[in-house]
Amino acid sequence: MKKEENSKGNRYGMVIDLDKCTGCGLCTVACASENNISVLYDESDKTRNIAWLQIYTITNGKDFPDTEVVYIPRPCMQCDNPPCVSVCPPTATRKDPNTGIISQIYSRCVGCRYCMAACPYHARSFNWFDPSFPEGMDRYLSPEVSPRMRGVVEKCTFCHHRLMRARSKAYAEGRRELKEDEYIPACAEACPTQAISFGDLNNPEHQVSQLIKSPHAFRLLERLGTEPKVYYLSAKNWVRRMADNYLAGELS
Amino acid sequence: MEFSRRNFIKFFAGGLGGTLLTPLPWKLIDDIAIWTQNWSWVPVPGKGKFSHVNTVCTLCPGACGIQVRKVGSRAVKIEGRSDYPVNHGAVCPLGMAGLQVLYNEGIRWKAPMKRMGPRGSQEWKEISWDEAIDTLAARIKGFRDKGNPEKLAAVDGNQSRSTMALLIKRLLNSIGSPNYLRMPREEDTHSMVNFLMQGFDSPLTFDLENADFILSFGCGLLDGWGSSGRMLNVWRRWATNDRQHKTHIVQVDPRASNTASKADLWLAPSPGTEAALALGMAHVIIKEKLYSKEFIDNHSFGFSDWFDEKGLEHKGFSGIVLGKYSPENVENITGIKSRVIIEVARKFASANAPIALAGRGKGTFPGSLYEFMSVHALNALKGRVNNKGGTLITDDVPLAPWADVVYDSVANNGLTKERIDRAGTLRYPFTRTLIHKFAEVINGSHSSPVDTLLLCSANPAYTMPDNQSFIKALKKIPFIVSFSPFMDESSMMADLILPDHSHLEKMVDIVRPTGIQYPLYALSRPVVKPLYRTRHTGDVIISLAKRIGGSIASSFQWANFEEAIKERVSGLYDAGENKVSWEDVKKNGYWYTPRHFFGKRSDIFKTASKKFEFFSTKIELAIKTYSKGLRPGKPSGLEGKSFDDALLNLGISAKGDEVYMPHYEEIKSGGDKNEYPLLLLPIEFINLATGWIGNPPFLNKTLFDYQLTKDDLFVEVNPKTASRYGLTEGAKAILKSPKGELSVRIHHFDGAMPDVIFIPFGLGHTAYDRYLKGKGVNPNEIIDPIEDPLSGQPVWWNTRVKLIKI
Amino acid sequence: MFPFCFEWAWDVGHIIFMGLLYMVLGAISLGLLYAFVMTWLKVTGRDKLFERLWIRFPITLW
Amino acid sequence: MDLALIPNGVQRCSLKRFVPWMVLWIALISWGLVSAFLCFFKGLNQTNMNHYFAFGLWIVFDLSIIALGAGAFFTGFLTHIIGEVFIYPFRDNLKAVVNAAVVIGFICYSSAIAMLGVDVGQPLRAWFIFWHANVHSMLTEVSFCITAYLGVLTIEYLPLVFSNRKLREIPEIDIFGNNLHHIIALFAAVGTFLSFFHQGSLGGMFGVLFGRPFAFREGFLIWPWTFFLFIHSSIAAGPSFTLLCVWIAQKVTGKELITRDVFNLLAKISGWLLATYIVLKIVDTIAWAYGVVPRAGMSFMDFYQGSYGIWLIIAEIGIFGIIPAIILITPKFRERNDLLIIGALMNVIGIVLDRFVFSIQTLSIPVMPFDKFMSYFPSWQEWGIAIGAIGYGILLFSLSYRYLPLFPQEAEMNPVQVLGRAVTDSGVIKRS
Repeated sequence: MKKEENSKGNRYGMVIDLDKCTGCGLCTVACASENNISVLYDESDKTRNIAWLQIYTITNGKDFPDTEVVYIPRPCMQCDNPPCVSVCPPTATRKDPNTGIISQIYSRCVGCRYCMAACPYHARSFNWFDPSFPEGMDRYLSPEVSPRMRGVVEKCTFCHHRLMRARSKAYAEGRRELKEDEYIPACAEACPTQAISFGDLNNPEHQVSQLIKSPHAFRLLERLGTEPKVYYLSAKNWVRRMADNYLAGELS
Repeated sequence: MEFSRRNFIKFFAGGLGGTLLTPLPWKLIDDIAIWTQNWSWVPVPGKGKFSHVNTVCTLCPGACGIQVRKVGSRAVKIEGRSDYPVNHGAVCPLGMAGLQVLYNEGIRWKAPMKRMGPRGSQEWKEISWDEAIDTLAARIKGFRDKGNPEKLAAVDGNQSRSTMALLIKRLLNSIGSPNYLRMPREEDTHSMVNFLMQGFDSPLTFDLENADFILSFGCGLLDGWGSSGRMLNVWRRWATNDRQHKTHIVQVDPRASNTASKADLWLAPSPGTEAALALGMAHVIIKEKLYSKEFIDNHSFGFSDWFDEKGLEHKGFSGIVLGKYSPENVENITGIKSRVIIEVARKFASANAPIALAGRGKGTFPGSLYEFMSVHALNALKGRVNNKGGTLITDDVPLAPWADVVYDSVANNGLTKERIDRAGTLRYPFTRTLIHKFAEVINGSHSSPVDTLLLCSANPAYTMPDNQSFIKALKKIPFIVSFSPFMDESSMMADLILPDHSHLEKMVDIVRPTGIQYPLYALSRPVVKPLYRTRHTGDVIISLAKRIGGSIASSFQWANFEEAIKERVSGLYDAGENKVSWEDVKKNGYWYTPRHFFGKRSDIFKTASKKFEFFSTKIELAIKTYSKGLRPGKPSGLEGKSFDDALLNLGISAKGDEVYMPHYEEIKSGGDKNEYPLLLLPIEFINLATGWIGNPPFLNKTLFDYQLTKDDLFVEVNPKTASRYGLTEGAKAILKSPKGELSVRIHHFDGAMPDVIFIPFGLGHTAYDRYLKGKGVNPNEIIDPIEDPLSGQPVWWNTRVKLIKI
Repeated sequence: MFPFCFEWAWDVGHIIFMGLLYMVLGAISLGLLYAFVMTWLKVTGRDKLFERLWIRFPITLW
Repeated sequence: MDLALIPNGVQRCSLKRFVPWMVLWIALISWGLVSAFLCFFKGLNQTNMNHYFAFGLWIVFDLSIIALGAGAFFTGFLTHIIGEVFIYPFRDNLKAVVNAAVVIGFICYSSAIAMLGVDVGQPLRAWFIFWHANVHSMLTEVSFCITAYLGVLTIEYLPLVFSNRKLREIPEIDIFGNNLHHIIALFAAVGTFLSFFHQGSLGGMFGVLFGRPFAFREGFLIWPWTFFLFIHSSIAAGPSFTLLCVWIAQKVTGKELITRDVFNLLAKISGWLLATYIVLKIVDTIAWAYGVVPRAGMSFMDFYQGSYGIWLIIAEIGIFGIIPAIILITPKFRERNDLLIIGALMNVIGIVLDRFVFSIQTLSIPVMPFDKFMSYFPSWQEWGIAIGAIGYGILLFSLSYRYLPLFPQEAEMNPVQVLGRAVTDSGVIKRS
């Protein structure tokens, strides 16, 4: 597997502090309303609904009253070595070499779902149904994000339209470089406890670059070599162990 | 040419080959592909100019500042407003999904409606606003002219201090009906504690931002308690403070809720024993002399034993606590190890700015009075009253009062009559409103004492504990008018619908949002033009008053609701340091003064003793008056005439002076312990709307599939308890209480207390659209509320149930 | 698929993959063309030319 | 009625018997068509597939029939290339089944492509796979190869169709058929090339999924080992499947269609390929269990949970791998009719299991430690498409058998008595 680290340009990444995450679900709601995500009558069907940012619950498995609950918000990991990109037959998903963001072209996707089979994070959702918005709710749709049609795969884009918005603003002001807080995805912006930080991992001055150096930083399924750009933080050892598979007796 | 088979084949092959050489098939294939990229049934968002509108979210009394992004005339996204003093950018999931409340055509009433078929048949006829208001005015005039203005009642869910609530109350007053009912909230209990111990008739507020030790007795700080946007923001501040100043959080909760999991320490006492736990900690603080001597000596009453004017000896709070609530005793009651009680009490006492908070879940429902008093006693012991990082007694917002109500003789006469729910009478001296009692009286009477019921911003047929008895009462009431913008359970039972605007279409205010510790006036403004033929309820009430005429019309002189608000706001100009105009308030969306403190401690308490009262003289007076009133020949069943009878009626099991002081009352519950061995404890989630607003679809997205699967609601059960009943993960079961039964699924949750069933509020709607209707079950249907001692409010968290495997 | 599609790149992957693909498609087309031409020769009675072009696979290939 | 269409020198059942037989299979096809219509019209929510099971019954079915259809290219390869050049007995013996193998191959590939057409979410722009081809994707390679190979199979099938008695009356068609048949070796060679690659790419499709440790394999250059194992297993199963089909045709028609030594030869080829495959497969499994698995932090048993237990690997390699290999390579066993058929059948089942494991079990195993195990059962619409494909296969094979000279040996082995005289003019395959 060849590694495609983009050393030059930007490498946008996210750090989610699980010790701060309260599982309130605001990131999911912010994401859904920012990105025109459709809703099913039965949203309890997590295997069929559209969720760019899904929250998982983990517990330490201890009996009452020593139980601890931790929430893991899971956007697209925007892997540096994405398992999904090389498998896509019609080149509908690509990694932007200048930002590291994995894009998805809905109008080109043929719906073969091979990328979903490739992604171990379940970060991709397939439109099993025609996009549905309850009656009258198409009135809140944002023109910045095109609604998806039935039969295509969609996923978190790190709110790519916000990058576009920030860039055009910067260009209009004659700047080439974006400031750290100019481009933030909706989830990071909405997080009320500021558990989600976002920035350029290639820029040592950005907060995310410093946060990932923490001994508490980890990524999901690091062993598979997907090189996610979404990092997590937790001071709890059991949480860090829960992020990847370990053989019995193996120390984390 | 001869038409032979050979020629036919030639023709066919040639035709095929020829067509393939033309661009036609290729163009067609391409066009079809382009068609799949532009299906007409996939909505295309309209374009337009981007703009932002700052306003206040009024979906709950929390009043978070929000910024609405607009494209053209459409609102497309709600975000938190970072320059707003309440929430500093944080909002709750419901607030952020507010556009789904606004734009959901399936849940909104679009015009005034008149019921056509029998009740519940949902046959409606659209009528004009004039006809609607005339109908209501004529109805009210009808019974009012006969001298029975009290036949009008209103159930109001607007924040109690808001202009809307004032206006509705004013309408009832001017007509002459005492029957203004409010949906009960936890704030009511906090108000009572403030009134009984400190002499103030407003909710306790907490300076959480500056506290460094939070001892929360069940408040779902992260589960939507108080103003949830503010709480999330405060939590961030607590968590990001550096190590030394990090706020320590102890959560008392029978379940590993979000708050409990994130807290530094989680204590899980048996449900309903929180008061004992608080008093156990008080025991440690008193015994080890960790309390604030300055406060106790100078500003408190009833701490030590004392003699009254008659020379009778009274036992003080300290004596009772030291006698009855040793950590060992409390361990027996609560199940919390005495070692832990001592440790937490010491930590609480040694913190710089500790606060003890009483509450339950989101605070949507009232709590137990003595329990809240016991918890507040901890604050008093540490002198955490009216100081930075403590509980605060705050100024009122200096709004200008309206001109006095004009009463005619009918109104004067009507207002002397007793309230239907008996709130504020000798039996319920401190309670403002008792909506469950209201239902009880109607259900128990021959014909309904109420002729016309107004429902404003409330959905009691769904949200009330034991909602079935309220529905029964609704069925008995001859005429129901709903002002709800939504097709909720209650308005489905109405006879006349006068739909209000949705929250982003109208101007309303919230005065001192829930839990905010400084005087803040929040004013929302319309973000979009009203989508349908709805009308602001404030305007409707003013028109209605004018239509009824007479003295009532003279009490409502404003042209519209905005003028009514404006008149109140004019008071802000002269007050405080920041003088503001109406336009300023409208533009900012708020007015506030960051002044926190009401005054010097020596003269703030408005109790009889002018001190903080561990021994509440108000309770003493009330109970004594009540017991004197229990004379023979009075209502049957109250024969016995002694003080003990009074206590029995009030549901108080304590004896002697303890009755007037914070103490632990074992909460009784309906249902036999042997038949119903388990306890039902309803829970609330921040991402599941539990109030009168239905849960929007985006929030359904955030529910886990172990909370709701298809239409089945899961109850959380400790795996050990579940396996005792042979119930595996996901198994279906019947949850039965003396009131009824619900069909649920079982979720094994290690963090759930054994022998307690945790069931979420917020689902099981029988109205709204199909994104909500029929999903899950409503715990209110099987809650068997008993009355809280003294306050008489329904205890909704102590129903006995059993699980039946199916 | 074609160099004018914008995801096309002149890299090893494209050259090998597309090269093999076009070779295969070419072989199939040539085969079909041969069959068509021979049929046409025979049907139109150009038997002489037909005999001369008559080849036998795969012996002639080796 | 249709006597004019039936090949010379062979006996076919009456139309009265043939029509009900057809109706049965048309009914199955109709079920498939209704399902396909629903899937096109309402979308793939008609299936029970979901985000976890992005691939379902159809992909298992596709992989299986493509593997089993390998009999076509491999028989063609052995007959027309190896047989012509190296091992002449192959040519002489396998000619008896090469037609049938081509028809079976055509059926398998055409139904596979039709099913894929339903399986993709946007069939109307499925051609984007070709137009915007991503050359790094194994699925692109598969798409190109199976489409091109279906073309080749059509070309190989055409001479047979043109051998129909009625069609041969048209000289152009007869000549064209002859000409195509003359260069059949070219197409056999191209088909072999295409087949090798796409059988391999189907394996590669799963072997490259480094996010899915169950399927991931290290490899040789860009090809993971599953690439080669899939080729190997498909050519091991193909001849067995051809053998089975012919045997079933014999049972249904009640006639001997090919000689016993052809069966023997197919079984022998299949057996030896299976035996070598199983050895490699065991080596591969061990290498995976000690290489990929621990590196992913998982243990062997993590991959065998829920309904997809350890029995699967025992069944796949042990019961339906080693046992048929032994049966088919042992002359004593394969000479017995019952064992021959059992061996071939078990071989086929083993390969189907392998394809099932790679497509479904791969997806069912949660990779994130906090994810949960899911299982999947297809909806009636999914079954409809799959069963409709079976119906289509049987129907097309029946029609080919009835109206085309499918088995060159049939006329010889089953002389037709007309007015007491044996018709020996076979006229079956004049093209040689």
